[in-house]
Amino acid sequence: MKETMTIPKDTLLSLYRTMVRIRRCEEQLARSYAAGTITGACHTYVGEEAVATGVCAHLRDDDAVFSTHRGHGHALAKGVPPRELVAELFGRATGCSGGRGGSMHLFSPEVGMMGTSGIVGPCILQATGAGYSFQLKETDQVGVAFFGDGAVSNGAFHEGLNMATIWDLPVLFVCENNMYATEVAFKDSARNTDVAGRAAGYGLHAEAVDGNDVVAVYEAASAAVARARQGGGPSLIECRTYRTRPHAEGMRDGGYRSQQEIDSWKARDPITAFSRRVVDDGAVTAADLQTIDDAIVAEITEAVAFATDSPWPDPATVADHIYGGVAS
Amino acid sequence: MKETMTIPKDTLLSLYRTMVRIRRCEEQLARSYAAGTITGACHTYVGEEAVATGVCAHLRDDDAVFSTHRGHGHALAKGVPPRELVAELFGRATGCSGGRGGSMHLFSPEVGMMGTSGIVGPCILQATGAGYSFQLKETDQVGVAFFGDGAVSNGAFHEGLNMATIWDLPVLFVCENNMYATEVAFKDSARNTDVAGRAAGYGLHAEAVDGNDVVAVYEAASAAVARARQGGGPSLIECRTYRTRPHAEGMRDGGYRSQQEIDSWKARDPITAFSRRVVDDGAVTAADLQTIDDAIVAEITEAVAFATDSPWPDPATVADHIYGGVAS
Amino acid sequence: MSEREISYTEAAREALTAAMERDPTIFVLGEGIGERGGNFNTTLGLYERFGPRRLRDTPICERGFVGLCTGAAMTGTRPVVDFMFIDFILDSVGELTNQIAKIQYMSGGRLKMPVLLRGCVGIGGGAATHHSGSYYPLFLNVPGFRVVVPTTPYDAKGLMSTALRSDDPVLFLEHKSLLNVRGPVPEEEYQIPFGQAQVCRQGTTVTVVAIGPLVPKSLAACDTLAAEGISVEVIDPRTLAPLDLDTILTSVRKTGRLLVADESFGPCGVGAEIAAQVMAQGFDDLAAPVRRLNGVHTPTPYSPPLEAAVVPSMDQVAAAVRDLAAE
Amino acid sequence: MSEREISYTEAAREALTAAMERDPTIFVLGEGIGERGGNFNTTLGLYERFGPRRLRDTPICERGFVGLCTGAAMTGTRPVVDFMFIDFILDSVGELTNQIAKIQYMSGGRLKMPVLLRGCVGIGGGAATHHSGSYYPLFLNVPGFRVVVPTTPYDAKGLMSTALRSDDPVLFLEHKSLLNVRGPVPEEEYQIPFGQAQVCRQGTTVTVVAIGPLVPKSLAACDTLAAEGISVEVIDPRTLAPLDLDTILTSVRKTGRLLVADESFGPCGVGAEIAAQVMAQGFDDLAAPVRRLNGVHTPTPYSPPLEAAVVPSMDQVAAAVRDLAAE
Ligand SMILES: Cc1ncc(C[n+]2csc(CCOP(=O)(O)OP(=O)(O)O)c2C)c(N)n1
Ligand SMILES: Cc1ncc(C[n+]2csc(CCOP(=O)(O)OP(=O)(O)O)c2C)c(N)n1
Ligand SMILES: [Mg+2]
Ligand SMILES: [Mg+2]
Repeated sequence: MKETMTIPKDTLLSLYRTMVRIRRCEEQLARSYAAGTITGACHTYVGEEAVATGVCAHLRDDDAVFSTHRGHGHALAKGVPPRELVAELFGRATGCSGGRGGSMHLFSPEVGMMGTSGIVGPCILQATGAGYSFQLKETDQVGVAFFGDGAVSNGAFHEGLNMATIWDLPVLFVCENNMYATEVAFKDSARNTDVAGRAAGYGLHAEAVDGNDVVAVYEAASAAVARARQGGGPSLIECRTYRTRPHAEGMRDGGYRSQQEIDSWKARDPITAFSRRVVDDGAVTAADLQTIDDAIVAEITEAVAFATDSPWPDPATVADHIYGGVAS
Repeated sequence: MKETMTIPKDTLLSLYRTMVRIRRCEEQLARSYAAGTITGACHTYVGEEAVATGVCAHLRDDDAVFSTHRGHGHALAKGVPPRELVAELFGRATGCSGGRGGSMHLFSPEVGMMGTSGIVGPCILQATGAGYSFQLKETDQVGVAFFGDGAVSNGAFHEGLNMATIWDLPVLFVCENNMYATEVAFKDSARNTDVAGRAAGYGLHAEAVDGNDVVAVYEAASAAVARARQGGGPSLIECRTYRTRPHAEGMRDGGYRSQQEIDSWKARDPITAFSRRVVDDGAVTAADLQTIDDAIVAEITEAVAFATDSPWPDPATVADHIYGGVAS
Repeated sequence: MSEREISYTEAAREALTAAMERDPTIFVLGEGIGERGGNFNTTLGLYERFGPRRLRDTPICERGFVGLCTGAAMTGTRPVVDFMFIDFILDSVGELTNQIAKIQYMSGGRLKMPVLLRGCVGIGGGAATHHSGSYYPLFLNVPGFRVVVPTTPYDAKGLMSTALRSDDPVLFLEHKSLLNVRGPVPEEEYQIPFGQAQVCRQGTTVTVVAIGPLVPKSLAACDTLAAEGISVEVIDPRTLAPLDLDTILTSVRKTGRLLVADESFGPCGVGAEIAAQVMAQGFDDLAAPVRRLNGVHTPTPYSPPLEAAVVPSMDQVAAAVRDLAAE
Repeated sequence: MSEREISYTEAAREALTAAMERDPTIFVLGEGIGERGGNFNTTLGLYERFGPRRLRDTPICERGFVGLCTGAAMTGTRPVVDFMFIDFILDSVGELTNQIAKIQYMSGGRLKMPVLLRGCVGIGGGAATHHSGSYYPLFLNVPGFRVVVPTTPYDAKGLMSTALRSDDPVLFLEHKSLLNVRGPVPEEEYQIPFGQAQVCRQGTTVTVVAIGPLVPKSLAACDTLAAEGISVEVIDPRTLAPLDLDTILTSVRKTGRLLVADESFGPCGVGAEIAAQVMAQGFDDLAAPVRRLNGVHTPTPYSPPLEAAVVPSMDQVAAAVRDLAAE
């Protein structure tokens, strides 16, 4: 676990808040799924919170994030309020996608959450495209793709990294290497599982970090985002992490992986490790963290109430917005 | 240029014969194109003859070759008679694809020429699939893909190499790096143009050779094919070479590349270099080569006559063979 | 027919198992189809029996492994791609359209293309827009494919068995809502030929050609309609390519009225094709225009009330039949 | 209208040039569309004017750059993909169907998707099976696309101009045989709205809805047919999505007979959809069934006599019209 003393207290607390927000929200969604309140798939981010948190801490609302089936954490870290996420999974009109999307289609362009995708791969290309826009428009915005180890063996990885590199686009590729794609182990999908090493082969900046160490992610992302903003081109950060719940709610957890492996990663929980560390370092107090914990509990409780009380979308609107029409 | 003395005289003559056959046949096709006898596209292999020749020298009829838009050389090296190639480009019923294919769709499964493709990429995957068949059936056959530098930035390269590697398939990937895809330079399509180096990143055997040196190609392919036959898994050979004619007949040659560059590669002509070398080495005599030259001239003359005299396909057959039906 | 009842998925799996026993060149590719036995249990228990080479878990590279199957089929094996959700097929449309569909033709029949492509289609359960597609019109438009849409366990087994003997590429499309439906299925192997529709119920007033889940919905509407004096003939084409037009025309000769009920999209869809063919060959038999009932032409929304609004219901079938009977 | 005559390709390029002058967020991606000016001269001279960022030569990764365009369109630029041959679009069907077509909808209209996808379609010149496709039925079946098939230089310019102002994804499909056709084109910018068919010739006996190159072929058949006493009305829909059904229905009300002539495949094709819609809305106007004339449902062969055998000819149009008039 990296040193925390160089990071301002506010930032440390903010990192903590985001991680706890994701965790509590995910736990709630898992309960709601079990209760039948969520009808579609629900892939939680539990265990991986440090990644989205460490990266999105450097992003502005006008930076564009593109994500995956496992996108709740990215959405929350990018600034989607929990109530809009919960309402979306509850299928309500107040959800961030108006109930049209559910877990795998989260859209909040207002805060730069440009969508999660139920198909593996496209987010890599779309972030590259956002980078293309930003370079063409000569802004200092950044496109960011989050994706799993499963996407590494997909053609989109190859084509996206290559285009971002040759055109020096302001893009950050964040690979969440949690060692499995559904129940298929990454080591069975690739002979060489060193994602950062392979990415470097394209000619971009690439490094691997401990994805359960929010400070490590934060620092790597800091450099990468700054480089992108300054015209220094794309980077890839491989975050080695683990999901401690099943691939999706309702699925089995073991079988393809040992209980021992799961337990060993639970022991490296990113939130526990970080809170122990910042308190030990004397950067913050246990009371500071407790205040946040309490606020988040209240926030999630409110989010569920909000979602529960929200109206269903009107079936009469079901075919709206397929087309945008001609621009003026 | 590599030593030739370790290679039997018969083999040297056979390598020479294949290269000259390709060259003379291509020159003929270029003339026929200019004369309007060939209606579709025609991408010649002039300058790259050493690659197909050196690789296919190790292949049996039951090894499976998959190729590209620039596939005449592969077809001839794999054993398609020139008359069937010429007839195909002339659109005749006697062509290797019955006139249905033309230059970019050459099928001769009888000699293991499993098709050329007008679409960049698929041959890589199909050769991998042939490897899958051969492994499953526990034969010692090999699947071979020829493809250009242009295919390296395509997702098929990434997905195909990866699958062949993780499953240890008997496949040989031959990248013909001629530095351009149409008029786009490889260095503008990839920051890292070291194809062999990048391939090694997948975990397979990979090496780069002088693609204008038939002996170098021959030796690299010898090891790779033997490895594949023995269950040692896939290999990639990057052959650095150059096409000395335009991308396709009828297109401009310069503009995107300098005359000086073209001339410098013409000076390294694979046939001239090889014939000088084998004679210098004392492995064969100039008269041996002349005998072959004469035979090839006769062969190509006969091929054109055959094609010219061949019947057109019957339009009544135009919709035959779309379906094969249910196997018994 | 045996009285034993098993599920649609079990029935298809029985056919696959028998074929794999018989033919060592059959292998299955997909994500989680090995030890895990498939997201929908399509290969449950087969890994233990046939091992990793014949039940091969893949990386997430749909284009890649469809391309691999192309080359495999050309060299004497019979690949089965288990896409899980058929939506994942879309990254491989280039391989399908330009390679798989064309190679028998381009090689003048010297190469065969026995590739079976299977996956779960359709809307339901909040699967949302990336896991709810059907796509069969594409595979009808492109020459070279066989397209199979079984609706009963009996048909799932018999058509799967035929598909696994076919030398042509076959799309085997299993609607979500049918996977767990149970019905009588013989234990032994049998084949149902492609291109033979099933008349599921005889009637005289209106013909309904129903696709996939619209078959049970249409059948469910029949009794009410019968009570109203509307006698419905329900036809399940079972395969869309080849299409058994004769059975449809014979029915229309009797009823003079045809509804094509299909969850998938209307424009350039199956209903359009059937309507055009029936008009072309049975114009004088038609007492009213051929009508189409389709899912709403929109991406599939997630929220339950929105999802319900895009799928044709039994009530909508009944209403469409009533309207047609009254025309 | 100006008397100046330019080619179809030049006309489309004029619209593109004017739009790029006006709107700095437009950029073009493709292989050889930079300095080279495009395989079909679609971007000739533009690189010198707008530079490499706006005329971007790509690696051969169609899926990748279509995905890139998706993200670009979502973030405020207007990508144009120049596929050269539209066949190369197929590797990107996943990005098109699941992303480009759906994002406006999924975002409830908060994101726009102004992506223009252009390329050369159709059969001719021995291009053979990987360079001869049309594919528009796919993009009609999937909700979310605009599909444009101009036939004249005038329309190519006006429709390209509209396409470059559209917030929706547009397929702009240019038939090989039309690229060098010349015709009168005004110098100034103008837009032709999507969804407005053109009645190219008025007639009273038979209506022919012709797509792309079938428009000139149908027009060429008219005089002979007129001499035989058959008065043909020829309609060019110009855009297939949206489709101007009203113009077609109005014509059928007059003629009672409709032929849809289209080089692309019949099954689940444009003709099927038009036939089904015309039957549904104009059944009583029809004196005979709607007929379809399509290219042969086969991969495209290379050899000249085979190629000629799969493409609908002027004579076949005339014959089909004659048969229809006699029904
Ligand atoms: C193209 C495609 N193929 C298959 C799937 C089914 N699928 C959903 S998630 C998943 C595994 C993804 O693994 P990874 O990318 O490592 O992400 P993780 O779930 O581990 O976060 C698969 C195969 C899909 N969504 N898209
Ligand atoms: C998927 C696809 N995109 C574009 C093309 C058009 N095209 C034909 S050949 C070619 C260049 C291929 O370059 P390379 O792979 O290096 O082979 P070379 O021609 O140099 O032998 C291109 C872009 C194509 N055939 N397929
Ligand atoms: Mg993973
Ligand atoms: Mg090249």
